[in-house]
Amino acid sequence: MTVFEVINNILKIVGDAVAAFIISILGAGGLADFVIMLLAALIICSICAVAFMGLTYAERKIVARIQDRIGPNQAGPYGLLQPIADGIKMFTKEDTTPAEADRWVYNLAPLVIAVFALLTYAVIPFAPGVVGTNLNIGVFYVIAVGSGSTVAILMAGWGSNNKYSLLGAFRTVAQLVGYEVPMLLNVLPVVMLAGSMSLVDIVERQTLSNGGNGIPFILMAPLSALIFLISGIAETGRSPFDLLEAESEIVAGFHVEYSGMKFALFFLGEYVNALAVSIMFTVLFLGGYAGPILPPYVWLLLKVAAVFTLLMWLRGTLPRVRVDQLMSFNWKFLVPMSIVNVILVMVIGKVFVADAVLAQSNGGIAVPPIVQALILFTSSIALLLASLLLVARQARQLRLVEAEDIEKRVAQNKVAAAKVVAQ
Amino acid sequence: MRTDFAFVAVMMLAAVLLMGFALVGASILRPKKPSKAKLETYECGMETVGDAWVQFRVQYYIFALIFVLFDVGGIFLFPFAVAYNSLPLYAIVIVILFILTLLGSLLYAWRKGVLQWD
Amino acid sequence: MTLQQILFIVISLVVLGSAVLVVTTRNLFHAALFLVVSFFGVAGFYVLLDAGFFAAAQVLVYIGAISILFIFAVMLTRDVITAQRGNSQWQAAAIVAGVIFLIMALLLGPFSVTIRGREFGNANWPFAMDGNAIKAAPGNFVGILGTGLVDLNQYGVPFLLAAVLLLVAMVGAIWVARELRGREAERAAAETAVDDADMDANQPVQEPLPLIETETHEAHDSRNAAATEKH
Amino acid sequence: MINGIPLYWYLIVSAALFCIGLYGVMARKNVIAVIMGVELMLNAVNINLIAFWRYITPTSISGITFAAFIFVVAAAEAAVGLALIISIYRNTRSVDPEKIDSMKL
Repeated sequence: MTVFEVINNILKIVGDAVAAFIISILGAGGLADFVIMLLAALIICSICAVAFMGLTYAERKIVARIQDRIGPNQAGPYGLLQPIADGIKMFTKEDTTPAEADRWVYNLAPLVIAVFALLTYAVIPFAPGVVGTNLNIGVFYVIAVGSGSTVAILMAGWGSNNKYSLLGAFRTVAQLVGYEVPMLLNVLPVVMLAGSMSLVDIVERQTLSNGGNGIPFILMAPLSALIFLISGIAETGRSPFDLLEAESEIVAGFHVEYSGMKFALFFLGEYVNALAVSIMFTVLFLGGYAGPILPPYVWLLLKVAAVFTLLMWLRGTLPRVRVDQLMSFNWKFLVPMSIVNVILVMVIGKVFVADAVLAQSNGGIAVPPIVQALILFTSSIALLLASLLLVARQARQLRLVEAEDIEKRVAQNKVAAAKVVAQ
Repeated sequence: MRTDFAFVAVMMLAAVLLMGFALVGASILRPKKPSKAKLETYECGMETVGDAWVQFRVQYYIFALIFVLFDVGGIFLFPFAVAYNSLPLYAIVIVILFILTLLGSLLYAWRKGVLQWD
Repeated sequence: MTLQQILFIVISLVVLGSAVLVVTTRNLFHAALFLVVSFFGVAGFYVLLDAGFFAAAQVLVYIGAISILFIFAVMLTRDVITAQRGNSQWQAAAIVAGVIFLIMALLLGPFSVTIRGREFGNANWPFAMDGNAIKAAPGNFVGILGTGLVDLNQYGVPFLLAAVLLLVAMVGAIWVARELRGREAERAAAETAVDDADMDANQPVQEPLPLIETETHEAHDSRNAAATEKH
Repeated sequence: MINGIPLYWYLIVSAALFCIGLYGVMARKNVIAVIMGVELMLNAVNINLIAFWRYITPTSISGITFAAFIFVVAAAEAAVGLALIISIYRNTRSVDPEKIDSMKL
């Protein structure tokens, strides 16, 4: 094994060594397996917790730069100790439970939300052979686990016994369930093109080595990637879709009654979910750990960092949308467009088949993968442009009607004013 | 299959342990001086009027309805997507009919004006 | 006892225990939460049965969607805390359910009881298999399911009918649940007025429901609402 | 392998779940709770279908296809049932099945 290979597979080698060590102590069997799995799970969860702390700092620094502020700069050099200070504060802050609260529901909600957020990471491939568990229903599992947090949000809203919490929970859930639909629909093209729901298979299909053709799915389904990212941002309730929290305007929605560690868990859930969305976007559309020269885990890290920076950038620059815009944008634009997109990919993928054998048996024109990708890319972009044009025309018509209305009213007012003057 | 899911169960256990540890640790470390004012329901300092039972709009329910529709459709569409590569062309027509039927109920909701949030 | 048997017993206790709480607890919101726990346990059964896809589908549809419908409906009807656990016939219902369960258990399990010399049940029931001799399920049953669903010779027609069922259900549900507005609302009001006139004098007059609109509309001025920092 | 769990364990648990649901349908005084009972019963059916598929015909897909259709039926039933209840509540201010006895609202 060359040095190069060792560096590339360092995570797997270390993992195997630790597993061998545990087996040598406990003996091969159920107990050793359990201990290895528990260790792996604890490591993944702790990495998430550490990433959460790092991300809060990075986000505050970067958003501050974007908005021409300095951001945290008091605790330690460049404010680097800020997350630790926050952590100490969270641990030592008094935690009040409202007297009217439904105690069990109130206390369980943050735990449920954090657990559901962490469960996503069980199936994510970090490097070749380094994955919690390679479920053959991977993507579906991620979507299912993601939908579980809605119940926790309703628990928080109801348990607080506060009408603003409950209203906030209702609105958050309406947003979450709404944006879950385009997310679900836009994973379908990826699953169709990869022919599998397993995240490992999906990544392997985008690498050059193991039976893949090296084309990331963002080139084959760019529209799906775009909608997935938008709905992912909305799912995690980040700006510009964070009007349900809107810290600067209204009270914080469903977790207004929470403080101390329980609030920290909600916050952790939010960040861990945002990270999960960037990782899922990387895995599904950017080829996960696939990439030349650099070790796979470095590629994954770079891509995820790029996507997360994009999220921060959006957060730092875009204004919040209105609640009616939020709902209309989803149900009247994203969902219909996703459906048309799914049908488009379905038809094109069946007419222009990248696999010569399948083209022979099922009908369709056999083309090289790169040509198929090109056709898919062009048609997706065409669909996007067409729908944008349609919306722009509708909007222009609406504006014209409004302008006419205003003119009419102005004219009426003038007539009325003239009458008053005449009297 | 089952052994694959063992890790999910262990992950759940680990997450509960870790988060439970954080909650318990915080409850040991933090001060506990409840007073009547602290335990009141927070309404920006206003006196709470009535309890949390307010009448909600039926619109929330209708959004959830359409969500259920596409969710259940997903159960059928994902197996299809997995099998997609080996399917003949006419199978695609059936699936397109299926998806268009789903789209039909969205369009119905749209025409009835229930997607309008106001 | 193997590990899987222990897991099975734990999951059954969770499922059945929370199911009992669903049908007995007085607070309907708690009942909905216990329903979620019960659904989650059933997903655990599916995992034990090698049907991981259905476990995820159970979480997605029942926990992510149907329980949300239930909670919304509970909130919309405002009758969250019921006065009694059951109605007037709950004892009879309990007896009927218990008897049906005993009959089913006798029919389904390899047990038999002898009452007055006659044997009820079947001690040699053919399906009392313990699974060690069972064929392994195909690993990729999801793909096979997908192929079968869109094949007109297999389940293509039910597949399309399922979509039609969903369409009809959604159209019906939206039609029934929607708030009337504009001209429709006026027409409906006129109809109810006629109905009220027709009604028996001893029928209680139904007070129209005032829609208490508590939601304030925060005017989000998108121009000055630039996202600001968290803390 | 299905280490030592006999098929009838699943059948009896699902029978118990079904009967609990049945009790809920017969005894609850709130229509939403009645529909919760129905959902429990449908889940019991689904356990049965998937257990039979796994133990008896694991190579055929008939069992799991039926299970998938049960998901659709359960969703449709809950959607329509709850919508009806919301509508009835709007008109009569009651969710007691014993009071909802007029055909015309």
